[in-house]
Amino acid sequence: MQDTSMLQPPTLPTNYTVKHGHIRTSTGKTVRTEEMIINMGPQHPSTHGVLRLEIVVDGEIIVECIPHIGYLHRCFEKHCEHMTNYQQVIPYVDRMDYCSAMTNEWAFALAVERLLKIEVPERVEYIRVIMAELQRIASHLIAVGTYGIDSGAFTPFLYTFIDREKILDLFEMTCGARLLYNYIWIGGLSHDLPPKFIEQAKDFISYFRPRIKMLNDLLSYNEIFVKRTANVGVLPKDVAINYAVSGPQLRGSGVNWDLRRDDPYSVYHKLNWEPQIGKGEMGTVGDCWDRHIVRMREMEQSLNLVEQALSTLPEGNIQAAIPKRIRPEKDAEIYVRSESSRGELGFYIISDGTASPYRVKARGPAFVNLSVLPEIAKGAMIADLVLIAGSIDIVLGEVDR
Amino acid sequence: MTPQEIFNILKANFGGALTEATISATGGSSATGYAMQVWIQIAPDKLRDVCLFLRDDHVMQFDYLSCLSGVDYQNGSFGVVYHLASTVHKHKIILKTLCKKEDLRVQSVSTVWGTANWHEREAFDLYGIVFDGHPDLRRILLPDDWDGYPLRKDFKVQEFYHGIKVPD
Amino acid sequence: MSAIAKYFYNIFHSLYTVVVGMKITFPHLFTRSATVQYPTVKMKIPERARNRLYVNIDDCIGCDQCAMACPVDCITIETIKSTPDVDLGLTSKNTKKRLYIPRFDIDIAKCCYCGLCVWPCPTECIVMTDVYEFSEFDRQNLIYSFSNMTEDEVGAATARLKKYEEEQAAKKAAAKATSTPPATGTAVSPLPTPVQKSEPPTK
Amino acid sequence: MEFIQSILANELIVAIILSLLPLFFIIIYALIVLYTEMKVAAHIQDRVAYMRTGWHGVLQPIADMVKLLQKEDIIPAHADKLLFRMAPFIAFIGTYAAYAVLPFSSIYIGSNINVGVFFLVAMGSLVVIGILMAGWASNNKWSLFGGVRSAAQMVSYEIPTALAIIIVVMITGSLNLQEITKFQEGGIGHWIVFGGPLPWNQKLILMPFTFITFLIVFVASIAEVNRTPFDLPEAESELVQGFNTEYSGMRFAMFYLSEYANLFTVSAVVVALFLGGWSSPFGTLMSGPVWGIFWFVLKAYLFVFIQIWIRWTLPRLRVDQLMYVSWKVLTPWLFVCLLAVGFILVN
Repeated sequence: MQDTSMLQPPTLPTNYTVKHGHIRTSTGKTVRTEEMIINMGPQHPSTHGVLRLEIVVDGEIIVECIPHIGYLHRCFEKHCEHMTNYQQVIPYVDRMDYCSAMTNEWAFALAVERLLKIEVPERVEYIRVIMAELQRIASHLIAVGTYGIDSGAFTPFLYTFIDREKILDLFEMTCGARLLYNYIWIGGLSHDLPPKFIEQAKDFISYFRPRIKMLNDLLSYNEIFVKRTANVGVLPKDVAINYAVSGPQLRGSGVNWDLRRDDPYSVYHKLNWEPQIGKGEMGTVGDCWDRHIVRMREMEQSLNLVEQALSTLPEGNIQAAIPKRIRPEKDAEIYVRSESSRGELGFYIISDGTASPYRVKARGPAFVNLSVLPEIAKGAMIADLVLIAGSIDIVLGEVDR
Repeated sequence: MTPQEIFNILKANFGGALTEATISATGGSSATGYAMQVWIQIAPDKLRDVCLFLRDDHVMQFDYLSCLSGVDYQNGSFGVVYHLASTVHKHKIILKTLCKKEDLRVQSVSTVWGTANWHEREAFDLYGIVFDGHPDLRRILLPDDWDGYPLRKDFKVQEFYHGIKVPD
Repeated sequence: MSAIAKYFYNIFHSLYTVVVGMKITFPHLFTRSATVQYPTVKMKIPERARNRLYVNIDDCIGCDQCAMACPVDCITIETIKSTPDVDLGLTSKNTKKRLYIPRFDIDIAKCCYCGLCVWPCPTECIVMTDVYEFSEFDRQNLIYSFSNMTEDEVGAATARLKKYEEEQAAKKAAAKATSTPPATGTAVSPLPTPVQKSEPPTK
Repeated sequence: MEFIQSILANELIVAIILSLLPLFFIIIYALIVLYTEMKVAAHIQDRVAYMRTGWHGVLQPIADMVKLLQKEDIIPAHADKLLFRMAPFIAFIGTYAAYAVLPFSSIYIGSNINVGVFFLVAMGSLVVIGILMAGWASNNKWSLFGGVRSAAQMVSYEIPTALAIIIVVMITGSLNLQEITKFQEGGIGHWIVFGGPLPWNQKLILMPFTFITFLIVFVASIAEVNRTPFDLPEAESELVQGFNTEYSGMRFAMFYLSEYANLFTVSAVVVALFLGGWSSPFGTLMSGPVWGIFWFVLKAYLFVFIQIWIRWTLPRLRVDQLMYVSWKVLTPWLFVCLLAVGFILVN
């Protein structure tokens, strides 16, 4: 007899007792009902990675949802402490949020540059803005594409990936890699822009603008999609701030908070752009539709940013400020936050005077955004839970680090 | 509001709880972002009242706990560092608490900020710092029956986990 | 809008958006496909592509810079000092070569293709080619060894080095009357806690 | 079918041949639709489907069928063995029985019973039982969800189909599908979609109502077949694969076949009722028994194409929205059409 311990239902770690109820059927007989515990994950088509949601379901309505994470934990912070110099941490930071590696690199490089008080040449700042905004578009394209699949429309996913391929070609032309670039180094960049980059980037911008409108018509304003996402998973403003949610999810709830403007870094103050906020056009403010439309409009904003940065790109040597030996002073510590495509990505670095960092704490936006899921998933249906988890746009590499 | 003013207001309200604020003359605030080497150190058992005050006081309104991280200072004491920010006034402050290695007990602030729930579970999981009053303190990243706290500097990886060789 | 008007609006709006959606997907039936039939048609790889590592062993002076720079430590190098009387020849950048390299292995299975090893190499002998099809059936074949010294060459080199060192030791023993070498090295002190008293931490 | 009877005296053999004839049609048709779905889906998404098996992937459906047949069909440990094995065949019976009354052409109809349409609706509900059995028997929470959802969906979409059939029967006056098609003979003007062969003054008033009924039946037929936007029972993104999660190999092939056969049945019903089954759109030109089959299959195939096209464009509805559409939108509108048609026909 095989060991049946594995067969009994998964016990909820918290002291949750399954409730029983009674329903009187039309023939007057009373029928005993019982809630069901279901494991959505870690291997499930729509949990965007190895996330396990243990949900207690009464019929289709979710009574309790407990996320279990840690299936992709690669001890990023322990690795950082064994690196022989700060530059070696950059490839590891890429692998945290593999969908938007450029913004991760920038966050870490920014933190170490502030630790060492290095001033980076103007040209490097502009190229970093171009690269990060292109990466933001590519990351939002993944988010929007997979969100289409979660709601059942398979085709937008492939349209978004065709567009994303064009951005990846731009990246591969510049730094040689398509997903994990190791391009932004501490104090500069690994390669300068190739000659054909500017012209090919301008082609992409003129190609992609009408594509956003097409995607909106196909998916965002489709009545079935609107019916599926409006008034679903409403995240009120104060709960969002209390849970330190950030990025499109926070802006979807109507909070005008964007680190590129509120904790300014690099040359964003020189370019004119406007953070997009959810206004609750199709339902209440802060529902799944708002988060989705904020991502779509942020892609347009990023296009404008890339266009402006390309037109005002100054000249200069991009490897002028790369330090030969990185040795921050003893007991120096700093926490620097920057706006990655999923939200506030912060690095808290403590250095002990040697070349390897003493402690690196990565504050991942997806990890914090996911912690609000149990709060907004109560009372939703299973089909909605899939959409709420999709609208939070989690990448498990960053949640588990 | 600069960290010095915040420290003075806190000193006025909480006196004893605050050990001191190391406002370093040399550190100074870098061009943007958090001032380096400027934090307020708070005794572990007075933490929750100070945090409640920081969040609810209309002058401060620190409603955004940006990051909570555990640190092992390797000389017998552990620290928990809170990076707070205010979405209203757009100012920032760093709080630190220290606790001895023997009794790693810190008051939990998960009732003050919701995000602290998962951050504290992570600090417990990787450092072993116990947060009193945390609704559901259990391991978040590592398997529940993993022994040892990996991010401690003196952590030795266990040889086998359920019979699976753990690579060193 | 009253409930009735909303009801009718819902119906016609959903019909309208369904038709709009279908009007968008229909022309795609006739657009060229964005995919490529892989083995027969290959995508063009840009010249900066970072794929497989290649080491030009003749230029390598065994300085170990790349092994230290590698975040995943997948490069292992062993060197044997050459005795002054032997001339190992010049690298392409005519720097003098002084080390034999019996073993230069890169475990490409562990490599994360970050390109950090290419940057510090003084003679630029380690480069990333654009070959991306190198999968193997056995993981051992993924450990590339670039050294071209045969077994007996290695034996000869070590023997010559040992003989040369004995001569040096004998010469040094003969001149033993000189002073003994000074003690060196200090232990790195662990990081102290932020001090209890309020004076700022020392720089 | 006197023609075949005259060749073979024995009654039993004739019955067997007649019952097997649609099976050959279904298998060939299923391979064609499998190929169309694969190619249409691919080209809508700017990619090309299989290009290696035969010219442009022509042999791929056969390859799929062979793969499914020779794959091992696993039965979950604690599944309800009997129900698990029977479910796919019950579902297939439900769809296959409908072929008995479909009027392929003027001389060929499985069995010319005069309650044809009523029989069709009855057989449609057998599929529900099959899916429910599959959902319950595979002892998997997801497939239980899939099964229960499909029961709710199919039952609530049979009401609009039945109501629409009443309207058509009111116009044509008979339940027999062959009569209904004969009633619509004579060119595109006579099709019921455009008001049927009535005098002009009645026809003009009738046109909007019959067109709305046609639209509603088309929507209800998509729901009947569990295709997007109503593919709740096998919603990939939530229920993994719905009721056929635990099925593999031969049984999965059976479900697959019954889904595609159902796709054709439902479009054929819509064609027979509203677009004049085997009558040619140009009146007498190209009409006749053999041409009849061509027109019938072509029109049904057109609807199958539209359903595939819809599948790769629209997202999926939620369960309660599904119910809302059926009970709050389709059924009330059909009552309106019913009253209107009744009123017009009376005077």
